[in-house]
Amino acid sequence: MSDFGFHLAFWSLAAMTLGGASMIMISRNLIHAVIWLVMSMLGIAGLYLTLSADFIAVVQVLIYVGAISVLMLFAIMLTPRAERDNSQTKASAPAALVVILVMISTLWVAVDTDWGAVREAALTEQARLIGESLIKHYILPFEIGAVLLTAALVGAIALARQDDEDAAVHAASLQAELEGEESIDPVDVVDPPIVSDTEATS
Amino acid sequence: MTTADDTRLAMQGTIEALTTGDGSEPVVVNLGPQHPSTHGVFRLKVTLDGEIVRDAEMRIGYLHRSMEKLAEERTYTQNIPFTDRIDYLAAMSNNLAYCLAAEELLGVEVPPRADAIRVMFAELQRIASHAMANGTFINDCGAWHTPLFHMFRDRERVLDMFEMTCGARLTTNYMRIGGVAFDLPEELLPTLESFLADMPERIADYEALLLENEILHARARGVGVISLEMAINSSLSGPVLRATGVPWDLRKANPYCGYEHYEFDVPVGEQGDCFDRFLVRMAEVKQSLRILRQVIDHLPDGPWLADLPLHARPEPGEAYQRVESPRGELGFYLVSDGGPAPYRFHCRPPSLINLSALKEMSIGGTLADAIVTLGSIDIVVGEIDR
Amino acid sequence: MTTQYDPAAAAEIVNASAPGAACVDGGVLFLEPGQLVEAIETLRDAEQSDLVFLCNLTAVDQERYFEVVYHLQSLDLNHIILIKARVTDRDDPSLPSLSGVYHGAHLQEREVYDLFGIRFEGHPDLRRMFLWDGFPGYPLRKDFLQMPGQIRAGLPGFPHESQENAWPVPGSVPQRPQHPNDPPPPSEVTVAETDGEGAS
Amino acid sequence: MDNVLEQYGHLGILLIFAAVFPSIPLVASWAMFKFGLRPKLPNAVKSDTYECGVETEGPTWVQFNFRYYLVALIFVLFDVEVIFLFPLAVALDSVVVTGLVAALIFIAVLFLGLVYEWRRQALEWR
Amino acid sequence: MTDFTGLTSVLGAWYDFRDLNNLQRLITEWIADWGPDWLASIITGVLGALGVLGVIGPTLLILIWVERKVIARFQQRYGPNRVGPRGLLQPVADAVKLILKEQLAPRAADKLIFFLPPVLIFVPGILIWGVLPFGPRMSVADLNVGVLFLLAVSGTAVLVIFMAGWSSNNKYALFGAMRAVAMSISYEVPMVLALLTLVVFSGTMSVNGIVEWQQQEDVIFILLFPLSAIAFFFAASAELNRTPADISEAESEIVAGYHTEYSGMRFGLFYAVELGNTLVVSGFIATFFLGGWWLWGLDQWVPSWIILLIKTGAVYFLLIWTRGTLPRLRVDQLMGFCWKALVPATLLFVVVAFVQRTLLISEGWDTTIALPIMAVFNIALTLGAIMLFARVSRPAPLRRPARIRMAGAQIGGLRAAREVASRTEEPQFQVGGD
Amino acid sequence: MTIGLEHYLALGAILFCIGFFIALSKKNAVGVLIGVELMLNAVNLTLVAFSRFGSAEVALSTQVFVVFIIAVAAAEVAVGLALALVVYRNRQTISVDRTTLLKG
Repeated sequence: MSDFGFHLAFWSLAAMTLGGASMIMISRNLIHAVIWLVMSMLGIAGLYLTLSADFIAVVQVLIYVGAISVLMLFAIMLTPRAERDNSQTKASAPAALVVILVMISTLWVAVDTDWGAVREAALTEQARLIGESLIKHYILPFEIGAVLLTAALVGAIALARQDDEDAAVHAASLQAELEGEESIDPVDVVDPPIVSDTEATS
Repeated sequence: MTTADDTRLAMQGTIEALTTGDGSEPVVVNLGPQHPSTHGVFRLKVTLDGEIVRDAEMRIGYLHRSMEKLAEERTYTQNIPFTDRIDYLAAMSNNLAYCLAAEELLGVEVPPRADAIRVMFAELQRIASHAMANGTFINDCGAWHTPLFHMFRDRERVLDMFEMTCGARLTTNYMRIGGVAFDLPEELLPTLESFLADMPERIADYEALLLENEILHARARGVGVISLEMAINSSLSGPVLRATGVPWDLRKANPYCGYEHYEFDVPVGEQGDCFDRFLVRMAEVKQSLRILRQVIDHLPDGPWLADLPLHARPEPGEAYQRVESPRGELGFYLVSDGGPAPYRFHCRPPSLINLSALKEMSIGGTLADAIVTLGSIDIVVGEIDR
Repeated sequence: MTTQYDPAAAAEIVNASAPGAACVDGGVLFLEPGQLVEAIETLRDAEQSDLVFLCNLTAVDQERYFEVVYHLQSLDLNHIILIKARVTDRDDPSLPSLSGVYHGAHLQEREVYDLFGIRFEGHPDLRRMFLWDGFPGYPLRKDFLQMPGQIRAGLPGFPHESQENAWPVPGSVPQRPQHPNDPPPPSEVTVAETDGEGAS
Repeated sequence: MDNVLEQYGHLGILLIFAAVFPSIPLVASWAMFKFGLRPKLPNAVKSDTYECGVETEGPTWVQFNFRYYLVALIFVLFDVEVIFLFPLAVALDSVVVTGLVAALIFIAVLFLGLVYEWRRQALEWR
Repeated sequence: MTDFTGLTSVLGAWYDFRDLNNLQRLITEWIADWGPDWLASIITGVLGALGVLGVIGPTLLILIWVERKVIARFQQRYGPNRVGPRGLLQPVADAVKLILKEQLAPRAADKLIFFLPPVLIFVPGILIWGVLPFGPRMSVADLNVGVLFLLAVSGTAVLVIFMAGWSSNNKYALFGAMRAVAMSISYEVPMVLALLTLVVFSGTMSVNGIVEWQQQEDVIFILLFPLSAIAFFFAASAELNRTPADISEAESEIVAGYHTEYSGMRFGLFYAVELGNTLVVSGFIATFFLGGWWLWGLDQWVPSWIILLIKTGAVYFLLIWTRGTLPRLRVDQLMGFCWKALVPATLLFVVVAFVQRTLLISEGWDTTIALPIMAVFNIALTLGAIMLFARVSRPAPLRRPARIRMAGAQIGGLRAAREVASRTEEPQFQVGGD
Repeated sequence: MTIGLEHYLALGAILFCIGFFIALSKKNAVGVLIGVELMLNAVNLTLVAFSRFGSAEVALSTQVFVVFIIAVAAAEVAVGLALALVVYRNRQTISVDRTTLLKG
């Protein structure tokens, strides 16, 4: 590929990535935010390609665009409507300050440091090399990865899937809390400040 | 809004979410009036929790034409075309039921040939109607119209015979008080013969295509179940009632038009689910063919219409006559005050009353199950609304 | 062949449990509206009547009163009986609902309410069925054209032809001009709110 | 000249064509509108949300059922585990028996997760 | 794209239509003589893209006709026969009609997202054509990671469907989108696993490499891994939203699913992309499991792309056939079938593939003997798995047979029903059950 | 000018900072997770850049590392979203500034 094509690809992909990321900052709607995230991820996948890392690029699309974004969308669809805005907290101004400081310092490091030799040839057959490497050098992390993922799955399901009895007990306690303000069992009270608010106004 | 109100509302929301199960908000979805699976302008309003139906409510009246009121202004004979339009998929049965009621009021004796012709057309109508019902039922299960079109072939042949006889295919207006309007045309009997000869093969085709179809089993077995007691209590009738195992068929229980002379069986199901309703209809088509064969073999000669003045005035009184229409017990309740028009004209619509248990059948199933259940009841909106 | 169940025998069964609830007049069993539900429940559960199947439920406007007509059927014994109940109050007709006895009465009673305006007390969901909420009057009554909806016989005019004879549309009923000589509309009409979803 | 990059460059060109191709009929449709051949007469009823001919009841973007999320959850983790297996499968020639054992252990762990979900009824839709 | 050593019988002349690469090479060489090399590369890419679109465009139009005609034949009617000879111009007429139709956008829609999906949905559909080999080295891009690329790109379509359904702000559309997404992601797992067996066995992720492996070993993968083929076929038809798995646009339940609110040409694009995806998936099934452009040496004489198209057509016909015959499954049944039947079964076959491949490598068996044995073993295993599934996973209502009895002379209600039920006569119908 | 390592590193740095800002400033837990994902991707991008331009020894191990990061990120999202859902269920909000689970 010529330099021209490479430049075109790099700058347009960089614009896509950063544009998507910045739109996440501004968009108020969480679903829009996820879609911008997808755009950003696609840009990053393209950047991986310009770095000749085709296996990573394809995995990026497969995992982030095909799976994680869907998971996020479903999680959003699962929350009630009121919770779907993507507004910012009051702490955004100081956060911005911190972030700008971090950005300046990292950019300075990135640009100013001499990173040493620049290789001309990229790896070929990366998938095969990664596979070999996984078995020859990283076999323990490889198996631990499987265990980690299964553990994450088990944990996530256990967390997300409340048992029906739990739900019933919880609902009953909340009902009691809502109806009989006098007879609140302190054990059931999850958050004392809010309940005292309720009492104060009722 | 204060934080406290906020919290209170939030807590209310949590309680609802926790008690409804998985914490999803119920969605109200309208199926109909303009919907591919409601067979007309019928509206089913379902409340869904995910895919599960939590509540189902039907809204009808989009096709209400106030026939019962209109009929009070027309003479007994003029009312026959109305009955075509009540259940436009079983016009013959409706004609028949109305004429039977009017004949009871007027005390008319129907000639035997007319009785045989009436039985013939009522059974042909049953075949046509069941073909339509089963075809659309499979469509509701999600088939891409193929069984429907195949069954339409048979319905088409029946309608051709109607056209041959009375000039109309759908709204036949063929029965008269005291008999039928015309005698059978010459070409009808050969056509009917060839129809009877072809049908067993066709039915074997359908059975091969549908009866052992795993997907159809998975979709219709154990779906829309109604118990025997509930079915009787809900006044269900026709194949919907018989699918629960109740051997109740008015052709046997209260024979009219000489049904007692014909040999046939009443198929009954076991489990009262959608698949049993489908099977009962399939079996009934076979029995109808049996009856038709006997009708042709013993077709009496003679007049086909009793001698009756056109504007007959019955004595004051009332009559309730019912027939086993393809959809169930179709009754006509006529009250006369001695005038030329009925004082009160009421139709007992099997489609409407079979819907009594729709809510019970569909709650707890999925949205797709509700559609299949509705399809298995075999409604005709013209009859529901009248 | 379905036989007619002897009304006298039915009256006997009913009167045994609820004295005075039933009488036979001209070969028809009449039931006292006040004890209708108990009487029919008795007939349903009694061994010799076994009227488990409600064939038909409708009403007839007999000018001076309404007659609600029940056709009850026994499936096992294969007999049918005609039962009537009279509602004399034309302004606010009401009758106990059978929906607790027969689930199948549910829709038929709604239909009668819709077209005759007979209220069935105890019906869980008594709303209009074919006509929309707020429809003026009850069409199957004989005096429907004299009812306050000002609906006239004959075909309606098209909207651009004449406003005189147009059909009432949902939501428009309270705003319709009232003739000074007309009686005030019945309470259902004025109170009922249209649900804004067309005919339902 | 990098062969991999050239291949993806071709795909990039195809991507551009893929975006242009469906736009052609849309542009044609727009042109038809400009020439006055295609109607565009929106009114309140037409631009209503379709709900079988009646007005919609209640909001659409409601809180959804939980099942969908569980399915996505299981899918994500399966998908991720599979990306480990693909390179391994390609490299099986050079890491023969060790690779086989590693893969079997990996699949066994994966299968255990599936069994757990099965037992927890996470695979039931109802 | 300059390596031609894989070709066994190259005439090398541009008129050798068995390999259209010759033509393209001629052009690029000619350009390389005078122009910069990036121009040649771009021209190659453009030619490839035009080639793919040249296949897709007309084929889509013909396919609409074919599908309608074939379905019509299943249903014993004529199908389109008015416009043009034998109705062949019907799709064109449809397209013209759709272009001239008013395009409505619901007021309540999320406008930003609503207008994108009809165009975006095409992108993955066309992009995966890029890795489909029409002949040896005859694809737009022969990627090392072709199989993963296919999975990744087709996975993105899910997102577009979600965008379409969500932005419509319509209940049917949202239901359709949620169903479509849930189903696609579920069926992606058996799809990935089915392809993993092939990758394990052939040792390459390149799509062309898989075909070449089949050519080299003289075997097609449907014989070696029949269950993977079945799983892939079913998963593909689920991802394509075709009956028996078209729950996301089940017209009897949720009207038209996620594209309920799209009208005019926007709807037309959804419709077209569905057909296009069906075609490309048929192509991939033919490539992965039926040997692609290779047919026991016939590809030496017949242009390889014609062989591929014929195989694709056969698979496509199979897809139309299932669509025309079968009713639709329910959401929970489809999901259950995926996770409880297809995923464990394909996982089992991944293990089998790993073991057999390792045996082949480490023991150095002669493949001409070992492969048939393995094929027989795998076919037996597949049949066993299917029978086990049929026996074990039947839901409770299906275990009892559905019986229709004849009441005979019996009439009545409860009592009569019990008498009929207690009779032991032969029922009229008895279907299903164990 | 050729595009080299610095370009990618700068891009990664900017992306990381945007992600960082989103993670710090968003109210919604899902929004925060999006920010975290962006940060992880920025790191991945940097690693892949090093793999392309760095010495041959690190080239492969960085890519393996990226694969592991993607896997762990997926696990993180799964568990994180599940946590957010549980918090929502129990607290009726997933806005991070109103969720004070650990407070008294």
